[in-house]
Amino acid sequence: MPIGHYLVLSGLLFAIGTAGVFLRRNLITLLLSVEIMLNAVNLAFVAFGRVAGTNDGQIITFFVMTVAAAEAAVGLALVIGLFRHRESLNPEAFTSLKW
Amino acid sequence: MGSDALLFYTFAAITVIGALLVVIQKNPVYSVLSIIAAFFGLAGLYVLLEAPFVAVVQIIIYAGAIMVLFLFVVMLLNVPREDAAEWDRSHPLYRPMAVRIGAVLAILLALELGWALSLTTGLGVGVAEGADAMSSVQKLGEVLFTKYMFAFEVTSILIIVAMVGAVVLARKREE
Amino acid sequence: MLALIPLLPFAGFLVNAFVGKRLSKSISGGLATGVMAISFVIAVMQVLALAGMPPESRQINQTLFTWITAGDFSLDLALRLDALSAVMILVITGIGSLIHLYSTSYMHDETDPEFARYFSYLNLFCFFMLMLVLGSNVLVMFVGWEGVGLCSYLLIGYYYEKPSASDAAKKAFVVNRVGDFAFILGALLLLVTFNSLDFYTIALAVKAMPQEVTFGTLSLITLLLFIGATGKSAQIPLYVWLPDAMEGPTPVSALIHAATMVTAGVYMIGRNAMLFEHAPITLTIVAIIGAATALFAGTIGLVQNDIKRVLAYSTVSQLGYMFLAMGVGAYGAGIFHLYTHAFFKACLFLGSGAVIHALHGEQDIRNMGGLKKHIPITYWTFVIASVAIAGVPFLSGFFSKDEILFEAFVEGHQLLWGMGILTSLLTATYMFRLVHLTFHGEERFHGAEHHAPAHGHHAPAPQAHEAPQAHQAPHDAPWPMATALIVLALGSILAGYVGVPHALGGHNSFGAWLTPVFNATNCGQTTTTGALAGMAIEECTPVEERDPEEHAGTELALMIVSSLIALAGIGLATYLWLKHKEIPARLAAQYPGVHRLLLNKYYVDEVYDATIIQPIKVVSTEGLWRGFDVKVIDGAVNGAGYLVSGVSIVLRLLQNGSVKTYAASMFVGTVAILAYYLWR
Amino acid sequence: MSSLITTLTSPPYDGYIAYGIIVSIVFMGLQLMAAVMVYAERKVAAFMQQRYGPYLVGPKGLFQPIADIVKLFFKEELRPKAADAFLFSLAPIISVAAAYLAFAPIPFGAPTTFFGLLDEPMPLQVSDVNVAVLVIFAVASMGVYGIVLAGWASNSKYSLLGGLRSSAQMISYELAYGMALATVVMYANSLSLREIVDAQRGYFFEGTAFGFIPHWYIFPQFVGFFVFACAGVAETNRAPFDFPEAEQELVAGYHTEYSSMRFAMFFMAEYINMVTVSAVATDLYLGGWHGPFNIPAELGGGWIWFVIKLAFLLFVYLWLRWTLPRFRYDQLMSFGWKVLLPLATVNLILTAAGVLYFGL
Repeated sequence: MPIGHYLVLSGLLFAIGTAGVFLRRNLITLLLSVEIMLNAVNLAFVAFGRVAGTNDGQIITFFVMTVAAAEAAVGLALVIGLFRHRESLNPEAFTSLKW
Repeated sequence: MGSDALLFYTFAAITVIGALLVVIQKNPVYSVLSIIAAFFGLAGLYVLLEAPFVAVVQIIIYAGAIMVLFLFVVMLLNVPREDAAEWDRSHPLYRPMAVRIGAVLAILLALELGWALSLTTGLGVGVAEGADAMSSVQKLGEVLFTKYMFAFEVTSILIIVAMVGAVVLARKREE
Repeated sequence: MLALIPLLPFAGFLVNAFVGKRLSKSISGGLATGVMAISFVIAVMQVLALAGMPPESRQINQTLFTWITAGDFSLDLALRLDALSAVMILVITGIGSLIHLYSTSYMHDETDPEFARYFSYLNLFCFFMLMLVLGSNVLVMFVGWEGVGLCSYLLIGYYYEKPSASDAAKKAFVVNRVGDFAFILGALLLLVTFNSLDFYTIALAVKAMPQEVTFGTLSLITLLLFIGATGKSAQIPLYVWLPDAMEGPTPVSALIHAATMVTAGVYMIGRNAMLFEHAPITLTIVAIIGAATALFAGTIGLVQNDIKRVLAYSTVSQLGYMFLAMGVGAYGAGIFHLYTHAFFKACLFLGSGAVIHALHGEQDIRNMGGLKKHIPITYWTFVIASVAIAGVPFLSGFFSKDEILFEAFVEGHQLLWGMGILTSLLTATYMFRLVHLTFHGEERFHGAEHHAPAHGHHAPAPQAHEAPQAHQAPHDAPWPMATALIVLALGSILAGYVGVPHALGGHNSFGAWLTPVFNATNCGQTTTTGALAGMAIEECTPVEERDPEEHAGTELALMIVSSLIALAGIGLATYLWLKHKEIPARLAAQYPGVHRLLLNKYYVDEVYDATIIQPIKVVSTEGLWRGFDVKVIDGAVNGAGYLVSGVSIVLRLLQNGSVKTYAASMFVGTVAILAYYLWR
Repeated sequence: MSSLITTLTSPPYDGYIAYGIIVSIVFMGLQLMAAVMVYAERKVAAFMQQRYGPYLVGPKGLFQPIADIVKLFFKEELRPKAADAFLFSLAPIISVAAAYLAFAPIPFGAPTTFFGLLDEPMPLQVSDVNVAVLVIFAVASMGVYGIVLAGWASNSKYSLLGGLRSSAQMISYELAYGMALATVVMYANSLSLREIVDAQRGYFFEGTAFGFIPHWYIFPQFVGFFVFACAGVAETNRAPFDFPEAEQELVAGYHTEYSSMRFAMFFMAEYINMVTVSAVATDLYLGGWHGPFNIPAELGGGWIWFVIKLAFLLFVYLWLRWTLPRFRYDQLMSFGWKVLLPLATVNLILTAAGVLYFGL
């Protein structure tokens, strides 16, 4: 399988994630889109690693996953906190810079 | 085309469709499910890339833990389907504009990526060619605990911080 | 060990400054005095150790830590004890502890916090003074130099709720600032010239140079340093602060403005003797300024009526003496006089303090007299000190003064010698005028308390126990003051015998002790290291002394002359102010102009005010403040403010709190960067 | 072609028939197991409560399960109006699929020739994955989605609460579960269940007086076994951790709204999960098909040992259920986070140290 395919796929996923960040108005979906972007990057890493014949790509993937886990935990906690304040998950509802 | 290519396209299709559904779905629960599907696709791709460990970990961590957390939150808040936009028109950068900008940028990015790929050489190199895969769990472990020791430890600190932060943030303020 | 000497007083300062409020008087005072006494003991031990060494290498060095490291230049915070600083630390710690002791009873009517504050200042002063004399390079000395200035400011303004005191403090500070500015310029010039600030390194470097006949770098450096000295040591033109400094408590005047701080300038010149030696022009200036100051201050002292001011002017004039000595290259003699002067002048001040104490704050000698039988101890010590300062033979003042005069004469400055003689006449006269008006004649001090409020704060007595003691006879000094007085009196008798001149069969051991320092022939460890090591070795040969016997005859003759002059002065004083008191008044009436001129100290303050202060005021008010400050600086500041707020009106739109907008901007950046790498 | 693919698609031996046989054995076996467990559970419960239990249908009510299945078949499919149709029907499928899938990499017997039917012995295992332990773990973690989605999709507060509880509970106990697995993996220095089992052949203290003690990991790893057991029970939502379906509190928890076959699926899933966990425990700690003495191939071979141990563990399951009361929810959480997890971690560290420094 040529690596180009994997790269294109990865770019595609990344674009989809970005689009999600811009188009969706739901904090949780935003977070999901971010996860998609992360995974796109992971795919690229692993593919490159495979081509290079090293396993650094996979290692980096683990780190990305860890970060993703931390990000999800904190992000969701934030979402819960925000939801308590305004009964909404629309990011536009949280434009006030202080309350 | 070989079964390998077949598998690749199958998994790629699953992944892409899943990702698209995530963005398209209005209902967060469905979004979560679709992203899980996408992750399974990715896991398949990792297997194709001879990274079975990554594949399984992808399932365990992403699909098994992180997404359960998402689902949990979705249910806890019982988020409704995305409500129609109430746009803040008082602001010059109000959302439709933002969306347009975003769309334009997305297109730009896509073009640039395409261009970059077109410039790149050696895209035809098969992933399986060249060196054989270094993906035995033992090797991964060795590298992880020798070469990437520091990063690994830092990661653990990061996790701790994240846990504490999550607990603090989600705690009910008693006022 | 060496470091302990300054650090002990510092410790005392810390304690008194921070927990002093809660300490009782006996504790805080005892502590302050105790640390001084201990550091005196240590100092003695160190000096003995020093004396044990061979004269060529009499040095004790201690590097505390590396202070500055900039490029290849590095500066240690190092202490060095050598013959010269040995004399100084003995004077400072010894007389310092005596004065601490004296203060414990003199300041006893202060409230506890004030008392602690006083002693913390005093200790801090001692610390800085010791740093000044022990510092092995110019910068450490400068630290001490500034520190003592600060302490003197604090102590002059000790009775800060009194306007005159705080004004005097400010005056002292500002005037000193002028001198210090020159001093630091000189220090920097030293640095750029010799790329070092260590005294010995500089001295040896200079020694290798030829003498500077025309006005060159060395002359400039020395001149700047000397200006600094005039500020610190109250020489023309910067002497004006010292008389006003008498607003401070009397022990302070004794310690700072007589014994130690004001002699810093003299010490500094002695420390850089080699430097000045190679700048004859500056030396001449120093000599002339010194002589002029001596004479000038003496004449003023003749007519002053405030007991402390008389002493202050006498101090100025004695300092003039020392500078004269330095100027004619008789460094040993200068330091010798510094050393003896410390004793008798401190004794005089403390005596005056005792008098003021006895009279519950009276300072005007016109309201004194006849105190002899009331306060015998004070009287006798005071007289001894006066005799000593007058230069009557075989007291300390005699030896040092005569050495100076002799040196001046032998070095060929007959004119300066004449001025010196005249000054010593004046000295004898005004000192005994003081003695007579204060202690002899009829008692004019009844109802002293009516005058008390005018000087209410000089001594705490009036507020404290005026009512009970209003009309009872003045009481003599309590034991701590008495002790200090007696010790100092003995000192002013005996201190001179360490330097008995050859003419009197002695062999000026004091001078011998100091000469190696001034010739920089003693090469301590510091000089044997570094770039100058080689030079150090070949410089280590002692230079030949002037044959002591050569001028013995001249010296003897001069001695007789000056002794006669001194006695004449005393006689004159006795004649004028004890026998025929109407004569001075008649004289004053006869030459009212002269009298007023003297009484108003030659209107120097007024002249300065008119020529310097007012112009500066005008310039700074109109030009700098209304002009530059308001328009340019404030304008710039406000302009910046306006600019920022203006810009942020636009930028605010970007920070709209909408996460997506931020994401969009981030995304723009990504696209831009990618595009750049593609188009590149 | 990559290694895992080979193991998953083309069997490690020739003869697809045999492979099919194995797969069907496992599939049918699991279903049978479920049925048997239903019966057994009732009987055990009755026994413990001094009752008869089912005794009408067939001898000693042996056919009771069949009756149940028939009943479930012919019941009406109910679905709440407000329920989310798609997910409502998807949830049980996920559950049961995960349950079946989890058994795939589990070996349950030494390679056998089926009494000489095959010319070469074939392993009693659907697929020998070299990261089997992780696969099981992953699939097990998938099982939760069935429950959670069922709870959410049926749009009823009881179901939702059940779903939430199960998701929280599973996340909490997966950690301890994984830790216990990791410990054994470290101990056996392999991720393949088959290798782990083979590592448990033989005896401790060979040739000494204690030579009879079989080389099972439960002996050095009893702490790990305890943790694994607790976590396993919690993962399968069995008493005393049966919160998702706490009758007294939530009617029937996540499957309150389910009926007929969909309910049957959940039911089956639950029992199959029990079987799976027990099988894994057997392989990891009880030496799989290695017993105190060897059973000759003529009598069927080692898998009999396996079945015996499995049966014992399943009995323990029932025993627990009918003996212990249910925890309180906060007790559940604090037990999981404050007891099991630290215990598992310490055990892991100690074992690591032992393996590293004493070469256990």
